[in-house]
Amino acid sequence: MLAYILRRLLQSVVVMMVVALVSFSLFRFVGDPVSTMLGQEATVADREALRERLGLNDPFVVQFADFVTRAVQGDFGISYRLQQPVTDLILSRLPATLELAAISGIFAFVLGLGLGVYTALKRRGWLSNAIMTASLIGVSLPTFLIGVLLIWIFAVELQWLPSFGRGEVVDLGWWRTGLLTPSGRASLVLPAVTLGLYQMTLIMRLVRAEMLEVLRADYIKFARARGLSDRAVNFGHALKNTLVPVITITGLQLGSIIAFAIITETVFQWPGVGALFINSVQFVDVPVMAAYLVLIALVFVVINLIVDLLYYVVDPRLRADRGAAGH
Amino acid sequence: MTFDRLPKARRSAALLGGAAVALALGAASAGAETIRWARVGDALTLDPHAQNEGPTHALNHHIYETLVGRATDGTLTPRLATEWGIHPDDDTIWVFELREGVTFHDGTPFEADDVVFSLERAMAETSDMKGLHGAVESVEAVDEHTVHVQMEGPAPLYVQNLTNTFIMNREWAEEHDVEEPQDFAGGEESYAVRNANGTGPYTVAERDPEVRTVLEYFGDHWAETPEVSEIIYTPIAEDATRVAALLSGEVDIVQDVPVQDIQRLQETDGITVETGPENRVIFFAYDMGSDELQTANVEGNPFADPLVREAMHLALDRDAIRQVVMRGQSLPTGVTMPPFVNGWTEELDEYPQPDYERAQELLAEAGYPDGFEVTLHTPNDRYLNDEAISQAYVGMLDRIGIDVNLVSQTRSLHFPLIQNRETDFYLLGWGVPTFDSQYIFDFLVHSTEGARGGWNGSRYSNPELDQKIEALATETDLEARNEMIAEIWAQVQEDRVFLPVHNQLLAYAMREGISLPVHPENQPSMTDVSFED
Amino acid sequence: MARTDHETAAASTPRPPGRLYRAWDSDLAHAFRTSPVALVAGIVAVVIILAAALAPWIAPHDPFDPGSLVLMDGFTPPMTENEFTGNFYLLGTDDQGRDVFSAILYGARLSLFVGFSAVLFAMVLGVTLGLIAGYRGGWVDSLLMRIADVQLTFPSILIALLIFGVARGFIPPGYREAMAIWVLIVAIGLSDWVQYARVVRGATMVEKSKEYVQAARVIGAHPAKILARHILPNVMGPVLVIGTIGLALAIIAEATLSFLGVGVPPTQPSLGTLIRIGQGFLFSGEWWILLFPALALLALALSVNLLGDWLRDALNPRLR
Amino acid sequence: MADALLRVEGLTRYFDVSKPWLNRVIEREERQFLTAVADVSFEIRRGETFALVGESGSGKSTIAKMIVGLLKPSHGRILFDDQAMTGTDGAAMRALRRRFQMIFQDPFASLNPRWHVGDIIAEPMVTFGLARGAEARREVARLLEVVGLSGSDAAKFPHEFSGGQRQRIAIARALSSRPEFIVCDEPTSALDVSVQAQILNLMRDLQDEFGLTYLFISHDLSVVRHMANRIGVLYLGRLAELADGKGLFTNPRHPYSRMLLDAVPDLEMSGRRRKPVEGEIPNPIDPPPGCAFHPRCPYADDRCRREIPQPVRRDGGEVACFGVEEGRI
Amino acid sequence: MAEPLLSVRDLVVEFPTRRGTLRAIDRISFDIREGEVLGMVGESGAGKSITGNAIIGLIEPPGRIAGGEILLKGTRIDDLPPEKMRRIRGRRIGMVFQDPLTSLNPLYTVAEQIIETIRTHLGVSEREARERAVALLDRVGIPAARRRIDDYPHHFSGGMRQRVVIALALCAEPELVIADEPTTALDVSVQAQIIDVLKEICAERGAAVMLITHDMGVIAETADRVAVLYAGRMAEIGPVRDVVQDAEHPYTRGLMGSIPTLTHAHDRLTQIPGAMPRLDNIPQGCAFNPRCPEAFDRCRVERPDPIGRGGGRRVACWLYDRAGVKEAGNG
Repeated sequence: MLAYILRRLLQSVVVMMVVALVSFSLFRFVGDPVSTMLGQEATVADREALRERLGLNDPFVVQFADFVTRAVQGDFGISYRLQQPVTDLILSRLPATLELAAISGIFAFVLGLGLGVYTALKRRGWLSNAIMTASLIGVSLPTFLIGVLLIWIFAVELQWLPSFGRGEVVDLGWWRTGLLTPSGRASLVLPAVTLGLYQMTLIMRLVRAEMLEVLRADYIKFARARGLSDRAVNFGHALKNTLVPVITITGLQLGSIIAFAIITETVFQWPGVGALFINSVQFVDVPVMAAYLVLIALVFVVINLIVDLLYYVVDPRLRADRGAAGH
Repeated sequence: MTFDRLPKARRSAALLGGAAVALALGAASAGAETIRWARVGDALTLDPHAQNEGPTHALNHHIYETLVGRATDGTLTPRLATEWGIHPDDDTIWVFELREGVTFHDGTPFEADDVVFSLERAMAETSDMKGLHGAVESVEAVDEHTVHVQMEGPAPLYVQNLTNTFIMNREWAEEHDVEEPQDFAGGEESYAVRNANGTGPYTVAERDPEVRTVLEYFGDHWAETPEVSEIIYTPIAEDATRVAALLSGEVDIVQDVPVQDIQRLQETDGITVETGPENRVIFFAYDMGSDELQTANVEGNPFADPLVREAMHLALDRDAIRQVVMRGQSLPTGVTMPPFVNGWTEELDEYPQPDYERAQELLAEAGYPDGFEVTLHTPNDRYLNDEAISQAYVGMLDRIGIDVNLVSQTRSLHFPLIQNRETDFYLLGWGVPTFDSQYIFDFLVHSTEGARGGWNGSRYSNPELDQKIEALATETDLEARNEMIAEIWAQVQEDRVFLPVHNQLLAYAMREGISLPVHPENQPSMTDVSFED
Repeated sequence: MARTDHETAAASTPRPPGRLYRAWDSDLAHAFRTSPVALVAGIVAVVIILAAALAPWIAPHDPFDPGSLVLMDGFTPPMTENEFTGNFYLLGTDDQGRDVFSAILYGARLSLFVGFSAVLFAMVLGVTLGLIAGYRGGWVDSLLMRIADVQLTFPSILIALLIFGVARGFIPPGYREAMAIWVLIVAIGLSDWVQYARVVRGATMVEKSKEYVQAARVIGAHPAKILARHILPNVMGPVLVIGTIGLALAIIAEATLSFLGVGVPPTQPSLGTLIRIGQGFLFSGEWWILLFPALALLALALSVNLLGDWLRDALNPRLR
Repeated sequence: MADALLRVEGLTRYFDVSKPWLNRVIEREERQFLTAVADVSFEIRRGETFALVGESGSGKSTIAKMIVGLLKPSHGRILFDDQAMTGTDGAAMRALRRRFQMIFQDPFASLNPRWHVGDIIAEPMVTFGLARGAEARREVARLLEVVGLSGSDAAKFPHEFSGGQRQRIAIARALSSRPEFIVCDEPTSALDVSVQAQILNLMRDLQDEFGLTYLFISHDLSVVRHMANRIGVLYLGRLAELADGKGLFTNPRHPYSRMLLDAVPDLEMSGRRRKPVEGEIPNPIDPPPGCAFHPRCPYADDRCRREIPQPVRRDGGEVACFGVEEGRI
Repeated sequence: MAEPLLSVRDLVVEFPTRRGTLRAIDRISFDIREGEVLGMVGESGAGKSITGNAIIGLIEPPGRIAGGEILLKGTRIDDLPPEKMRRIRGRRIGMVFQDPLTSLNPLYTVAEQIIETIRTHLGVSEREARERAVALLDRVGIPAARRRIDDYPHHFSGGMRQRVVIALALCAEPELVIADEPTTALDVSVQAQIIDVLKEICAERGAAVMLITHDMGVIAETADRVAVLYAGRMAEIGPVRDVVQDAEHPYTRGLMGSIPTLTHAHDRLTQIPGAMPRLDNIPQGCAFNPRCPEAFDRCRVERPDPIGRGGGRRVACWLYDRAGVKEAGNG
């Protein structure tokens, strides 16, 4: 177990280094930060001087080494655009993204699980088919369009929900939450649905497919043959076994929720790290972009680790500690 | 069923229950109004000298003040300076008489020393404003309310450069270690980025960059009390979302209204739109100086041929662009200069009607009967409908046989192409903060050398003209100077250095009952907001 | 048709059924014929794909030819004559005076081209690497799968964005426009190969241990031949399913990238670009500029998704 | 011996089943090896059927795979017609490969479902360049008839055939390179008894017709009894007993052989009361010390628990048992 | 004679497919008496397992019972509502499946699975259910049952798992156990152990066993009576000794002859030509007629129903029809 975690951690470090390297080397191509940092009156000499100050003229290796050295200390430098320490910026934006991701993740998981189980158990029902077809609409339109359409319907026409922002927020230490105010919760609805719709569809389909497989397993048949109630068979046995593979995929989905938040946050002006990233891309705010990518990688790595551990908890077959060998 | 979507305005929530309610209560609310103001982007920093950029200045104008201001008609207005002028004895010195009885938000009185400090700070190496103060040699406080600015030579228009140079408090800056604008290489955040101590009409109550900024009226401000007592400023990047926020009543004023939505918004009950020209001209430019183009499929440089340039002018249907692409929200022009600018004349502003046949003849005459191929670079997120304008022109050029590849990209990729001379043909918009033609000549017309010609992507080089441009800087005889400007423009127009398209119209949409005039530099002040019954 | 009689006559004499007939009579084809959802989705997909493929012949205008556009035709509502030019357009025109109907056909053509190519690219890459990883095992497998892990760390949209950035750096300025569409294909394809590789790797590991592969190894067949001739045909089922759904995803991904400001040139709009442009007219009254392309994309993606879905179930013997 | 077609000498194969390196370091575990085959020697004479019997984990399939080259031995040699098969490569190996073939257990998995039957059967002959084109098609048709199918079946796909027919196709494929030696890995264990009889009869007929030599691997003693001239009994990777067909069934020497015979259900209903078999096969990763069978052996003594018995010649066969060696059994 | 424990009358099971409806079971009738072991043999596809599944009401849809009836102690159970049928499954009819590796839910301990089953049917306390489970595991031969009961299935070897499965099938004390190929997946040396355990424990508790297998040897050793199925139809049923040693149906005879034996080596095995027909291609008349060495015209036209042969034997073959054209065999 310990070895397992250690191995995953080692792997994670390698992954993080690769991600850092890849993302860092890519920034040279997204544009010239200097030209956007200076006003239009700036001269060639001004630009050159700024370039020099920023160390952009240093050899790549030096820049990268510098970046990594500071990054491991949690220092990603100063945002070119907003002139604040990137770490602070990201930390202040992270709660918004995490809350959005968490809520839409929960939305996607709960609904996906419920509908997936339903459509698996009632495979031939018309309602199942309707759900299956309708859910595909969520993956057949680009997220940004879904977001805009939701705004149009629920904010402009019906005026039920806010069209942008987080509503009123409450500071809990450094964590700024919108979950504690009615407007904060209302503001969360549309973005969370937009973001979660795609994942919900994936999870629902996955749950359905896995559940159908599991329902055909011998142990399910045997459970029925023992006269266990449908409830016990479907939910006690089938669902639990379905969850094992679903956990892995769902975990990965959570990671991509955070990444896909880029689009949702842009559409809903949600003050999270995704919107920060997109603004940074436009401005070639390299420190923020680098930090964001490393953060995303970190989130993925952490989620992967948690998923692996969950796997361990759920599936006794992986707990080799009690060893089949002895018997 | 309507959900309470307005709690953001905590301090005056009652007033915001609905515009109708507020209006019904009438003028009783004057002086205690909250305005929820949205535009596409946020101010990047509160440090007034760190970024020379429109939205940043626009917000800072509410917090800090400049010596002179710019009225919505483009004229200079007194702010912290009540009077200014060139020293009667020395035409290299500018004299500023300062307003008395002004205090900073922390209560410190405003003095000449603060001006000296602020101008010096704006000239610092890490300042983004230093380009506007390149001709300043030194600044001196003559007495508590008089400042002398010593120029390197005669600088008749220097005061025009001051409309965005904000005045800070020396003690406050020293106390917080922000005597100079932040150096990015430093690795530490500067205190001035998120904190401010100005003399402006509003103080910063809350600042969450790119999310929300709350400004409250500064009771000790010297000027008349504005009707708006609180500003909630929210950037909303997405066009559709921003318009939606206004339609759903979540904001009161929306800047940067997409042109296609203007008409519809005007027709919407409860919403008004105010439009006005921006001090910015949109034009195409081409590399007419190089021997070879980088992207053309023909040898030599077709743009170097005046006949080709003329043909291209004749192919541009500005009225159609105005009509369709800009939905009427532009002023087509024949000169690369907004009407506010000193040097603008109606004659220059005239533009030819498109004549595709003639254009084709000209091309054939120039030796390109079958046209040629070239790449046009356009930004897609900088000016109103920038991409669509370029696209429309691509279609028009196609009609005379010039086959254009359109490359549309974000501003951070587009502008370096011009600065680094990596594009043959591009779209650019040029704002003129000094409201004088010299600013245009310096950056766009003068050959690239030293501080001049930085944006001369046309590679236009006319030594004679260069000399005249340089002379403009020191010519104090305004009449003679204006004559020179006219001469330069005549040459520029004759050589067709640019292919001007139009001046943008700005549009501010707001809920009915509010009025806010359009500011030519797109820097509206909420002190100008008035509420009607 | 006149041939019917002849065919009936031929069918009455016993002869080995032809390939076509066998395909028609196969369980898969039957399942397809009897599933209303699959049938409708199939017809819709075929109609759109055909219409897109034949766009140059059936579209009334060429929206990719900027010279043929009349700016004054802009914003003509559907089924109405333009107030200035008097031109008539079935689905109206957009802000450039482009015929929306033609633009949809051409846009769908481009989207499908990008989608198909990206899927093909991802498929070839993923299947090849998956086959090698699954067959060779050992360190080759570990290496490839770790690369896949790292790649999974980055969500596809980010990868595509980054590839775009790189391409911009590497491709000389004069060629960038011409290459844009290929860059897009590579970007979408590269962000997508992992799932093919994983599926194929798993299936290959299963097939590899099957006895027909061992039989080929016993006679000393070359591994490349075993992979290509024996294993590949047997792992293609799930690959095709992923490919089908991948096609829908690629088309959507292209639209999303276009929203983020990278994508095909605006003078040659894909379906996604049309939507991105049309989105700006949601509140301006020109609803047709958004509605029709969005409906076209929805119909295309939905039908392809439904087909993929159906194929997944139909190919799963355990769900029969 | 001159007439030995295949000789196996000291054949050993282990698999590395260790945990990953880091786990071993932290949990302080040794590397673990699973010894699937340990020091097995036998020879197969030209024209005979040699059978290997054993339960799961006995190593019989591993031996088969090593002989046909699907696995490399860890130690030991395999000589085919006196040519070493390990370490031989290129043309010589190719020539050798043509001479042996394999028939697999699962007729559903051993035929590529995407190939026409004709292509499946032709593959070995095409690979070895024995025939191609029309000639190959004729040969395929002939082979199909040889195994009792029709020449026109070549155009069909495997799924159109029943299990028994598929096994016939597999046999036709095995014959297509005109081999001398065929390894049959449980060829009938997936078939129904009536079909099994057909296949076993067919294999016998083919053996007579083509002078084939079989290595016949099975867990079913009655099938082995029916087919084999000589039999090797495997237990946990080692040869327990090597005997001729009759001898093993009339007079089994090794206690494990006896036990296996006892476990076969009595179809004759002779009323013989079988001795209940004790215990299960130990985990091959962690086999018992000494004779691997000792925990289940009623005759085991201290020596059996300590030492590994080596094969000893008895009655023309070999037995690896101290009990037999010492005359206790 | 006392009422049989289980009585299957003219059972028909059909599977609709697009090419028509397949009759997997075609008018099968048999009884199981209390406490007896009925063997059911046949080759794959003969319908053995479907019969077992039909009895406990677990035919996979779209398959369905299309005719006949199943009576448990005189009460029809084939048309019971699902909930009532559920109460019979496990409680009155237990079931053992072929593969012990997949029959147990890998995510639950053995204890959890047994206790769940006991408590579902027997309304006893958790503690008592656990005690019963331990006792049962002990009885089926799990060493150190009290300790091992909290292990997960993967901690057990194949043979041990099958013992657990048997314990599960028996834990609610059913009157009938249907064992579907219980030893096929096991090693030879373990097979006998499992059969012994199953037989003994059922005998102890007076439970009848329906033993489904393709292995005639197992039947010969274990069953009291044996039913031979062919292509979904009953070919022959009778006391095991009679059927094994003196088969009457030509198919049974061929089947017995094709089994190699330990005692003497034949040069060739008797073989039945051809293969069992697919369900969509069952010949007219007797399903066996194309392969039957003794088939005559009637066999190709008319389907024989089982004919009583005395001594509890019934054979579905026209050879034994007294009214038939040809008097043959030993009738």
